[in-house]
Amino acid sequence: MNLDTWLPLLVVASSLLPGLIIFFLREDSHRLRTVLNLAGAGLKLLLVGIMIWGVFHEHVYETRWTLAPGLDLVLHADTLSVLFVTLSTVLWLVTTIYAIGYLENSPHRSRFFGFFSLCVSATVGLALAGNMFTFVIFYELLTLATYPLVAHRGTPEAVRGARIYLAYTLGGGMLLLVGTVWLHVLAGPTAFVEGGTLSRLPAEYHQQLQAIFVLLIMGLGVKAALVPLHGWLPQAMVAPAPVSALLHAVAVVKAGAFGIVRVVYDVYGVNFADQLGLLTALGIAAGITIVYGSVRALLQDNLKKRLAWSTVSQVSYIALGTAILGPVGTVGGIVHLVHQGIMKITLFFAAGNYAETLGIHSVSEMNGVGRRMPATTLAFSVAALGMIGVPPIAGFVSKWYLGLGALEAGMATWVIPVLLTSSALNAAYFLPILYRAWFRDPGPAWPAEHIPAARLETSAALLWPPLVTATLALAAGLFAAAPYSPLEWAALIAQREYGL
Amino acid sequence: MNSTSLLVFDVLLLVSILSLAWASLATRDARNSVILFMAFGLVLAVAWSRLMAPDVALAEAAIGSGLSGALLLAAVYRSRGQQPAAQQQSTGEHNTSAATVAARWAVTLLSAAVAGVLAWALLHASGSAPHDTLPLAIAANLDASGVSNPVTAVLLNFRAYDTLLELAVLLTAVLGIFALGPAAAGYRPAGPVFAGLTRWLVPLLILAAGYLLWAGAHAPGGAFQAGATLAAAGVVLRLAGRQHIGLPAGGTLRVLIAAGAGVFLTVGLVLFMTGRPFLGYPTAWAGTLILLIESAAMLAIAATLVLAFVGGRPQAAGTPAHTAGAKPVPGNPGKE
Amino acid sequence: MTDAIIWVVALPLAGALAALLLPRLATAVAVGTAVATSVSAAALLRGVATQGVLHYELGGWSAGLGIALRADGLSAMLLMMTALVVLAASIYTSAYITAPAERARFWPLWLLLWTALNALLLSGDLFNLYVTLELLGLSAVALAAFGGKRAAVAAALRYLLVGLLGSMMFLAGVSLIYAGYGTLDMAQLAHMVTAGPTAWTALALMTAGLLLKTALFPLHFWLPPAHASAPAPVSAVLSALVVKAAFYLVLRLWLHVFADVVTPAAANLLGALGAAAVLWGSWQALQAERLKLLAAYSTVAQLGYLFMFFPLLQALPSVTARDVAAGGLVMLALTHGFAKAGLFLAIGIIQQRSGHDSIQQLDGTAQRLPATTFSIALAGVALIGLPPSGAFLGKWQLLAGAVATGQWVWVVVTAIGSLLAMAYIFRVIGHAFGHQSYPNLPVTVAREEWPALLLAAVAVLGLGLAGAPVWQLLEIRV
Amino acid sequence: MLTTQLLYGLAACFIVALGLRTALLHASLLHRVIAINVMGAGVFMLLIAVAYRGPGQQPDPLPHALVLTGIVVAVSATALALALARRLAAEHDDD
Repeated sequence: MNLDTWLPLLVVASSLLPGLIIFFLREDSHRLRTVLNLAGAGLKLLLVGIMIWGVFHEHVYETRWTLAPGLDLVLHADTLSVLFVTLSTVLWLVTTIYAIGYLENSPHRSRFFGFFSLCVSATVGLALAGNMFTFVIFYELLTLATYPLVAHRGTPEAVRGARIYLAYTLGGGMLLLVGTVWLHVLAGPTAFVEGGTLSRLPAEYHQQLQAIFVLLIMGLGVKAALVPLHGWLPQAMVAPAPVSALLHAVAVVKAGAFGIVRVVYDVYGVNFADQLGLLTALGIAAGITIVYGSVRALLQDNLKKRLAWSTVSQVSYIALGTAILGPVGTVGGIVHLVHQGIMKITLFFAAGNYAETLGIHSVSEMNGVGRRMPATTLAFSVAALGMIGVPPIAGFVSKWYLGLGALEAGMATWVIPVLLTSSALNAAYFLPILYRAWFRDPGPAWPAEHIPAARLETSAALLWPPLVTATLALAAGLFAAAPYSPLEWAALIAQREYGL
Repeated sequence: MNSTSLLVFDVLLLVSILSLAWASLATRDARNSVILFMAFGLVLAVAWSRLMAPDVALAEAAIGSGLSGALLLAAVYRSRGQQPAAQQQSTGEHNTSAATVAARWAVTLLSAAVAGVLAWALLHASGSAPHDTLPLAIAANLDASGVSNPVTAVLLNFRAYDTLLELAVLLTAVLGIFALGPAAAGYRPAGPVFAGLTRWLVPLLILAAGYLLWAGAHAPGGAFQAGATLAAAGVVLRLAGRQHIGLPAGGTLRVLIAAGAGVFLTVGLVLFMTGRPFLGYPTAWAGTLILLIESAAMLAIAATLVLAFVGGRPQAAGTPAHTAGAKPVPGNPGKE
Repeated sequence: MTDAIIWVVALPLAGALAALLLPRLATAVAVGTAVATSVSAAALLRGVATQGVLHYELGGWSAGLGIALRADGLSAMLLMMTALVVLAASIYTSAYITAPAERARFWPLWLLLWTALNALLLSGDLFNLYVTLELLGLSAVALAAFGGKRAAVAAALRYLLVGLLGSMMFLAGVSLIYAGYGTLDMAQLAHMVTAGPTAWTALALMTAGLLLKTALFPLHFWLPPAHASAPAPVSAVLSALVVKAAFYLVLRLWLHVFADVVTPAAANLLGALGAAAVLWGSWQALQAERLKLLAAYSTVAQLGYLFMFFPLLQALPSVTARDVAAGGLVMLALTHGFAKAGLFLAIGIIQQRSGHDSIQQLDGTAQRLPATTFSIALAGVALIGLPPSGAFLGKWQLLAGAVATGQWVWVVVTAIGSLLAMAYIFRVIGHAFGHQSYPNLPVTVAREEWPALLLAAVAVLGLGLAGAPVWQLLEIRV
Repeated sequence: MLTTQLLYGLAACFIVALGLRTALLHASLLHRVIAINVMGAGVFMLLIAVAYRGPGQQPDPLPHALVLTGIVVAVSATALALALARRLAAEHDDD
């Protein structure tokens, strides 16, 4: 049983199998379900550890399975995929613990955790995809796995939000499919190769390649919430907190951004893409989204909606990073993929805690929450400051590299202003929350205090996850230069992409 | 009969066939339409014998016009009993709104086009010399087929599989009719003249069926024609007021209607399991096997066609059939 | 292995007769026959895979004189699909129809339908195809009218008349072929047929007859009422198999027998009708009030996709490209067979539990039957053509073929069709999320829910992930 | 001889067209069933005409067998159609 061919499959299966078993579990077998979940998460973490070590030492892991002539399902572990797999695995473990706490006595839990595991398997599969065909398969699977999670609560708004989410993502999926088929007809099965493969095609195809690029980016842009295609994201806020955390920090949104990174670097090749003038177009779209998202976030009173709009803008940093030609810009974009994930999940955990413990849903109700729930609010503050770009938290590192990259690539004239305005806007919609939470006196009573203030401010399973991810965000910033840190790994990716 | 007088005969025959067909389809009254259709069938039988196809002529007369006509007439009388005659006449021919006129023209043009294309292809197809590969092959293998009548040889030996499936079609039809509901009510007992006629006619039909079955091996005839004749006897009995036409009830009836396909399949499988090709009779036994299959098929076909005329699951003997529209039958338990 | 070619037809016929003669044991006989026939179908598939095309001359007479049965890759795969679908539906029916009198009347017709399907898929003789088409039509009508509800009988009657008209036109075509070429065996015809008035007219007539039976748009009006009012297992078999058998004949005639007679214009016409069927069927499915009508219109649409392959197969330059596209076509047909059968069986469970199948009032029942709703969702995924279903591979080849031959209209139609399919499938699944009480165990009615779930699972996971052999099997041709 | 085969062939085409026209057009079920039977008769005439080899000669027996099978299939289909119609009419009265 040589590990090289089976490891990627095992990584995907380690969450798929528990998920399928959980589906058929009896509703009241809580202990077995928790054991299965945590065992799956733990096993996946172990396997990913082995994979990180292997890929670092130029070891090739690949599972190949022919579905049809010319169409192979390929799971291939390279530097970029390992980064995203690690992010998903760590955050899935944390979110599972959080979800177990969050859904303490609510119905349909077998169904929830079943689809929850399917969703992570799809994300990990998408990360490990070795060619565009496999990527499209897992991209659509992700949509199917997340739809029931968004509609989990069953309220009319939940079903409506889920339907909008579905319309956007399946429509995007169709565009991506047509683009991929067209690419497949032109250039044969397009595997992800560092440095891209399409530059070898003859010149008369360039026009078609541009059209294909537009199709692919629109298909991926739906999930990466680029401006015209972002409508579903605020609507999907009706989902329970762990789902919004998982969707917005790890699974769906990142899948889109990751797809854009793959298409630009490993399909077209960044130089060929620039030669076709695609990068500037992408950069403009990202820039608009960054500013527009931040502006809309300002106007939202509902906490989760504000965080959702903040995600719309933050994810486009990654697209911006890919649009900046040059290794430093790439490092900035890719490392933000991890940093944004860690910070945003902390914010959503905190928002979930506020809602679950004190029934707080909007910013105006957050006066003096810091005194009642100091730990959660501390985590919230660390993440919020990180999002603004305050050193030494992770957000600062990625924004720094993005700025540096823009300077180096001579695109500073418009990238730096975008970064600055967006940081200012971030501050504009995060700092008032912090001020309100720490320096305002709390109102007479909390809207709906479900969990009384005992030794811990809220149940353990709800409290620890945000604290863990907050320390991760801090560590990613402080120990950015340490080996195996997200920054070092992003540098390794950039180094291999540019063939330095 | 030199060729010109033959031609005149053909033209007359075809003109009468076409006019009968046209009349049958054009009349508004259902009863006339059925009667004209039966006449069309009979004249058609004359045409088949003119074209040297006696087997088909027999079948056309017995099944094509005889039994189909009986089924159609029974349907007409049954539905006439329920709906007033006027409503029964509202056929598409008569409301002259623009849409139906246009539709009628479109359909006429479409049918004319189909006829034209068919004729054009036929002209082209019969242009070359007629292809005789198959007739010669049949003639060559005739003596190995166990019968001397080539049509029966093709039906029961060379293309036996077709006939097996065709018996399955008959079985499906009768099972479908059974699944739809109980049988329709019977008819009033026959008056003296009709009763006298049946006393003569039924034994004659049974005798003729037996002869046709036997003759099928070497002359026009065979299981289908014999079965149809036997069915005609059954229909006459049914019309004479006998409720259950001597048909067994329950289990034995099931055996009877399954006999045709059953015997055929068993013979085929037995041969298949003893190493011969499926439905490949050994030449020595071919004649007897074909006769065995044909007699079972005759019984099944007769039972099926009569049950189709009865129109539903036969009631257990003795219980009066509940009236479904037709005139009620004074409960006379079948005397036969 | 070649014996299997006879058992596959003889067993269901023998089973039908046995079920007729032993009414009380009908269910046991039927399920037993179903298992036995499935085993022989599997043996046939393995035989074809190992020894290539299986050829059997019935009665020992040579193909021209007698009738030849032929099993190549395409027919063996469809036979296997038919066997699995009918086996699952038979197990389902053993719990769905419980009254002994009804059972005794149901099973013989059911097995006769199966005999017709298997005989049609194996027959190599044109007139024999006419007889199998009639047997198929009559048994399908008898089953569609089973239960005798007014709507079912009226729809079955129209289905019968349309079927008869179709068969008559098919027979006219067969007569022309015999007049022109003197033989009825398809293999011989394939070598003799040359482009000319006889061949064109015969093909046109036969195709017109078969299009009536496949219910391709504008000739589809009879299908929705017939499939929607029939009992659940019957509509499953009607939609998944009966309509597809007639399509198989069109495929056999156009690709193998009349290959060089077919003109691009004719293929494009079929493709255009297919495209219209996709759009019309999907749109009607979206408007459907009842689940069964939705499923029936979805059949009309899915058959449209299959017909859209014809212009591609005509225009694709290289043989390999054509084989890959033909593989996509077969994959789409197989997946639709399994998925649609699973969908109809699941709808049958809902209809039995709640007494109606209207989509608006679906909330309560959908949540109390989680396994059934999951089967509908899985079948829906396969009908839309989302990964990991076999239909995804099929649609991929359809799109690839269209792009390669520059016929962009099929790409646009497929995209719109898929989006409409997403709309009408997820309109139904949306009802599965609510606050109704949730049973402890997902599977409530085992003998009915497992067949539906397994059929849908085969369509999604089975054909989706293990679909590669379809292409290898398709290489084995007459 | 050729003229007879052709004569009957063309007559057959006309009968098929006649049957098709009425089958597509008529509202009453009975007329449509008769029309389909007439159309069938037309196709059978086509087959028998093809089989004809002259006034005295032995004709080709194969089409005769096919027509025989066709006639039996047609009558079983007619029987089922009329039974369905009867059940429909009966259903109509009960409800």
